[in-house]
Amino acid sequence: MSEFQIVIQSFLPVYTLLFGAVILLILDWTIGKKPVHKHIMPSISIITLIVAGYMVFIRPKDPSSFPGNPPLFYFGEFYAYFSLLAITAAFVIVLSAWKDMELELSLGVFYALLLIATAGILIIAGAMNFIPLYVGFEVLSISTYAMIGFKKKSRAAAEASIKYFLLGALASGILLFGISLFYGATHSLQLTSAVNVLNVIGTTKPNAYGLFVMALLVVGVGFKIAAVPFHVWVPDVYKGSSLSVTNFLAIGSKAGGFAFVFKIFLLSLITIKSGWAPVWAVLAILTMIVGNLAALPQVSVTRILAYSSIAHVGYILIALVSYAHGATEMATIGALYHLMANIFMKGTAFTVVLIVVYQTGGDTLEHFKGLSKRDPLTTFFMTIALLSLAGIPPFAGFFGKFFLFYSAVLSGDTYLAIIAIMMSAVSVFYYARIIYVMYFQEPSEANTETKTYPRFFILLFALTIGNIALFFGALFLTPQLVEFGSKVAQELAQFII
Amino acid sequence: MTAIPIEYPLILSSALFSLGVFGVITQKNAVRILIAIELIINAANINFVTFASYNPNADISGWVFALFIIAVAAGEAAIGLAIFINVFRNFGEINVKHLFTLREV
Amino acid sequence: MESEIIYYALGVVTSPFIGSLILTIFAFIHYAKTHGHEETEENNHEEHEEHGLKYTPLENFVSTIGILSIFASWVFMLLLAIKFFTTEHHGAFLTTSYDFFGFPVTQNIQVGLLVDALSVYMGLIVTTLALLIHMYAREYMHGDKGYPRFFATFNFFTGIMLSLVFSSSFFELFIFWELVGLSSYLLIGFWIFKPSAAHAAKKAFLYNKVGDVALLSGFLILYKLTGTLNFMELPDKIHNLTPLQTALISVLIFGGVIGKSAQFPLYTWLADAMEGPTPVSAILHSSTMVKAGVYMVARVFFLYWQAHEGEYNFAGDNWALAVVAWVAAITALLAGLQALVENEIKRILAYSTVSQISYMVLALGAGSKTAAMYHLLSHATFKALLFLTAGAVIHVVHTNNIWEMGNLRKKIPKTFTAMLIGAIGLSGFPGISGFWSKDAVLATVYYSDVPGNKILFTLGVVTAFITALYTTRFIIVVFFREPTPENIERVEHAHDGGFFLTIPPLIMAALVILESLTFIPTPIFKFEEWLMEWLEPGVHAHEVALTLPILSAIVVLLGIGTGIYLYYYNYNILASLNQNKVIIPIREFIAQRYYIDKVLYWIANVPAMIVSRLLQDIDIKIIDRTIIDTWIVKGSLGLAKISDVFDQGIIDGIVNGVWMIALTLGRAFRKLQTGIVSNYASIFAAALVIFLGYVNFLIFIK
Amino acid sequence: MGWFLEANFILIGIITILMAFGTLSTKKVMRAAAFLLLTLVGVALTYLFLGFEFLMGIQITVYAGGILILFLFSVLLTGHEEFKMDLEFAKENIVQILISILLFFTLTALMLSIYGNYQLTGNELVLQAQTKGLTQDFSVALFSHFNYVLPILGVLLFSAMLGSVKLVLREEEL
Repeated sequence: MSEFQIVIQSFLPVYTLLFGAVILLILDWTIGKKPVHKHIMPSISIITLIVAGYMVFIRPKDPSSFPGNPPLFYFGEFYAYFSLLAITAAFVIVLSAWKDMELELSLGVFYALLLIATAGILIIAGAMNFIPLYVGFEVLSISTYAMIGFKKKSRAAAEASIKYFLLGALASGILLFGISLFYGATHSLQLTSAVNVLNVIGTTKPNAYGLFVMALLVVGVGFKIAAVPFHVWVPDVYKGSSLSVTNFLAIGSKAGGFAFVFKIFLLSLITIKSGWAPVWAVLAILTMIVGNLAALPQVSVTRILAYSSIAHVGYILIALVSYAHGATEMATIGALYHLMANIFMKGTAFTVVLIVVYQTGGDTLEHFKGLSKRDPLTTFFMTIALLSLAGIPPFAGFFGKFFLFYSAVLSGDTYLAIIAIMMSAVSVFYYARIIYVMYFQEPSEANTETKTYPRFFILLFALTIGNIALFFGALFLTPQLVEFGSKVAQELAQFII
Repeated sequence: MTAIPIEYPLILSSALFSLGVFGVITQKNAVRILIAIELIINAANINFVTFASYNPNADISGWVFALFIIAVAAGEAAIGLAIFINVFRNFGEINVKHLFTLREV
Repeated sequence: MESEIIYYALGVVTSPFIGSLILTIFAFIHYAKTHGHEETEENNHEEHEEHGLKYTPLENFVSTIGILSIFASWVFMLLLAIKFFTTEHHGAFLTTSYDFFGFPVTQNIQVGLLVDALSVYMGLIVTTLALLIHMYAREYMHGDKGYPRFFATFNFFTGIMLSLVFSSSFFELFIFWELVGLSSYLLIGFWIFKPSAAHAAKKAFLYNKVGDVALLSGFLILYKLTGTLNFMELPDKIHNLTPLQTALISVLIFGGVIGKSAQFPLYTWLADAMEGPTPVSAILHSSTMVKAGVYMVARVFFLYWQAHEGEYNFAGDNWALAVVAWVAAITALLAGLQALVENEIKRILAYSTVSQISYMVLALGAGSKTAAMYHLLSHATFKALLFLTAGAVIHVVHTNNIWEMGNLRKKIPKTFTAMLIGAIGLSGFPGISGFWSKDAVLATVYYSDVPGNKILFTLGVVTAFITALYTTRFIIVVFFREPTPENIERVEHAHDGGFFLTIPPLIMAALVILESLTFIPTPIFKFEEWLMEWLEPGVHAHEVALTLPILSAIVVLLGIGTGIYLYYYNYNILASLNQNKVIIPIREFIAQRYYIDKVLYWIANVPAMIVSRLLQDIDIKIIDRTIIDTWIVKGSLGLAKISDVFDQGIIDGIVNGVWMIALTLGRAFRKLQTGIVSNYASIFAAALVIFLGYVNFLIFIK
Repeated sequence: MGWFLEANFILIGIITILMAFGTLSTKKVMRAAAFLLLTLVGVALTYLFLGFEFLMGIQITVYAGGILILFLFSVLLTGHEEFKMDLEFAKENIVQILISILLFFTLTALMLSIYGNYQLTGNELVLQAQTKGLTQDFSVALFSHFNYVLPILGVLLFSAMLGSVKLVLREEEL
């Protein structure tokens, strides 16, 4: 294969997504005003996503064959996994936006933005140099800014978009400053260059470079993944943006953010892990505690889920710490698995909130009262999602937490596992509260709407099946999972010299 | 040809960065906040150019990145200003200290 | 071959769970449909025969699923048993076990199925009885609003018990052991609207927990010392332990048995557990929960045997088995006496269960697994039968008190026949199943080298006499004695229940007879020897002198005769005995359960009392006189009261306090959410400054 | 010669910082944009001093010429707000001011201590290379090694365009 062919083949998923976006735009200009467009646009997005997913599988076999010295991209297992995560997440968003965005004009633009954002995650997952990494990160961010503000008539969405934009731009600026310091320390923007330069043991300066870089990068990425104390935007933005976009923030954008975090911390700054591990440990503890405790007094289910999503970030951050302390395989498995489980759990939960908002016009616990009587199936799916979020078997959330906590135990950070377990116990309170309200309370007079939405049903069904299948997958295919985890871990570790 | 000591551009970038952060956290008008963010980005850019110029490895990817950053900043400014206009249409102002309808009660 | 056995075992274990899963989902939907008000006092189940026996479609569906899943399990069990016993696997362990989630660190904790003679034997008993009791419950629970919930829990319970039986490691066994406790809690407290039921469930749970603490510490020490919990590996590993360690572990594990299998002094919960529905009592007492303790000791019998090696010496270390045997013998006697003075039919049976389980534990203490499992089989069958028939009796006469019944043999002939057969079995009537197994136990004790084996034997014989006496007592009072005038009407309307209320007991009665026939030792086939060959290969039974069975038979007949004489022919003697000044306090002492509950409460509450006293002392200096007075008044109201105060004031206080702290913190975190971007950005900047400070600290100061 | 360059750099630096402060403290947003223009030009001149004149051109054309127009338009479209950096402001934002000052000092201290006195020989090396056609090297790198990143930048600008067009256009105009 020629160099050009390899490049084309490697970029095929990204090209597919962009091609889909362009098609959507052309359609938007031509048939954008006809009522049928609200079905055509999501359908095309779905086809594009499926093709892109297929393209991920047929990428070149040898990931190191990408041209350039050193290559700017590396399309290995890590890339493949996060691409599939992003595509699955986008898939969920398309299906939930199908109804949510129905009444908007120029829908093609929305789906195009979604596809471009997905492409951004793919670029992050594949990049081995700070330039494409940062540009991919900005592709994701800019598309997300536009998506949040997409419902122009909605004041809440406008406010959410300006908040997310201003904080995002600030975080991005700080991140950029951090990258510039990285460049100053290593004289190169290649991610792996730090591994060599900062690997000088016994001299304080390389470590000092790394620590300084770390301080700025933590702030930059902390915003994207919503780690405490950079989580403050989460409740407002999740509440303000329309729920399908919220869903994207919770599952898609988060996967991209974590790909970014892993790229930087597990690949690039791994040699100064003794510097950043305590920082992430503190942030993980704070994130778990604040996320879970702040969710307790909430009445809006969206906000409860927003805080729960913060808490789950805390659980995943455990993986960073335990990776640094030696439990590389288990931490990798835990993080990757939990991100996938997150898609199924959060995807279901936010979709159900969307349905309830459509049925009753609100998302507080009041509106969830007696949901089981109005819409038993939806309630059932929501219950499974919540149980899964709480980490109760036989749902994927159990193994997500199990692997993460177990990795903490393996690496000797038992205190993290203990705090995490305690906080998980706290989390059961607010999940159980929703379940209780749905099953055991009478619906209020006003909320008697029983309309159901078949499209959502298919989505919820698929997500729930995925959730349970993921659990049993972990149960029965543990050796394969371990194998995959060690493969990814090795892929990350192969650059350390 | 003697050159400028590296400390000078570094102090400049540090000052611009701090001023930018100061602007972001004190200003009320969203446009001014965006301007402050531009200051931060410029600070980073100065760093890149400085480190590229004082580079023993003759690596010029810092310059390339500086160019990319200008383009990214343009994109960010464009989307940001569009968002401001959208907010202005909805709220009649872009004073961020007045935009707290999403606050929890 | 082996894989076949494992698949059968998997089928046995999973079928009830599958049924339970379906039923749980169904129960949830049903629960939601009935608007969450599942049941109230008015909807009690006992009103149903007025409407005749019309099952609602819901009940049909639920009970069919429930029974079918157990039936599937039973069929698998039969196949497994046939396969196992027809192939020569003397003492061989067939297991499948895989590493715990595949991670190497915990490789010694395994999850798997252990199929050996013991588990197959026990599984056969459990599935057979569970199947019959499920069928019985189909009719018994008819009309109850919690029908789906009942079957879901019941199936779950059966599945848990089967999983316990097939556990391959101590770790797994402990998990299911705890789950048995949990699901029994759900079953005993099934009628949650009854405070007594809720209390009984709580009591059962707590008493079990006390034992479980001992069990947990026991097997953790075992794990620490041997590094494995796998039943297959343990027998080889324990040789490295010192006798003292083995004895300590054995006794701690026996602590768990004391809780679960209702041994002295933690046996009183079992009688209170009668608040659950009758099928629950039947399954708890016949083959599952309370037998789990016996089963566990049999499972880790090598441990006790290890402790038993060598001479008995109370000053030394080898006293584990002696503790077991003595506790058992005392329990047998105490519970037997208790059964003699009880008036409620189910409680009589409950104490009788305690007494009979003690026989099994006694056999274990005397060093024979075979005798214990032998008695377990015969007892399981007739006790299930007795409970089912007792349930039917209660069902038709609407009372629990035997003195409010009478002369029922003509009204409910089928039930009577079945119950009589069960009672004969229980009493140990010569030639019937209970006789042979009890005889095996007594012989074991007689020939064992446990310290004081002759005294133990005497206690066993006395208990046999008492058993015969109280069995005769309740049979005569319920079925033969003329009812008192005020109860005549109640008895008049009694009639046999429907198909499912009568057939399962009759099948069980047939099983009792079948067992009796099997147990008769003939030169060709001796059941005990056959069982011993499977369970304890290489061990040989003592030659039992003929005097022992004859003595036993005489004692039993004497007991029955005394019973008939006292309660049927010459009731006056009993009446005058009851008036006797000496008898009354004894009777009262027994009826008050030897004040065990009171003592236990007292023991549990002494620390609480001390703490509350301390708090009181502190209060005196701070709070004014009136409050102190109330405290003292409260204190003088009794220890239980103080414990209540302690419970509510301190425990609830701590719980509420933690909750309040969490909530307050949550609210405080919410305060961060000002909604203003600048403030959020300030938080970012502050965090950045802190990080930079941290880096400064690391670089310049450290 | 050296001291002259240094003095010039210091002067331009100080002016740039003052202009940057001006963007934040001036009364009207429009003036803030004008100050930003001056700041950007100052930064561009810094690039010249650092030996990268090509980026100076880019900075002035794209940033000062392009992005600034965006700012001016948005200021015109979103109305004006009076702003005063007075005692009242200081009182309200005391914590923020403290944070910023702390940030400046910690950051500068770290930057100078870690990156200061930086490989002076290397410095000489590169600044001499610049005289041999830096812009040429730069473009070669851009179009050989980094040519796969350029399309991604295109994607970024494309999505920014899409988003801003959607957000700014009035729907009735479609």
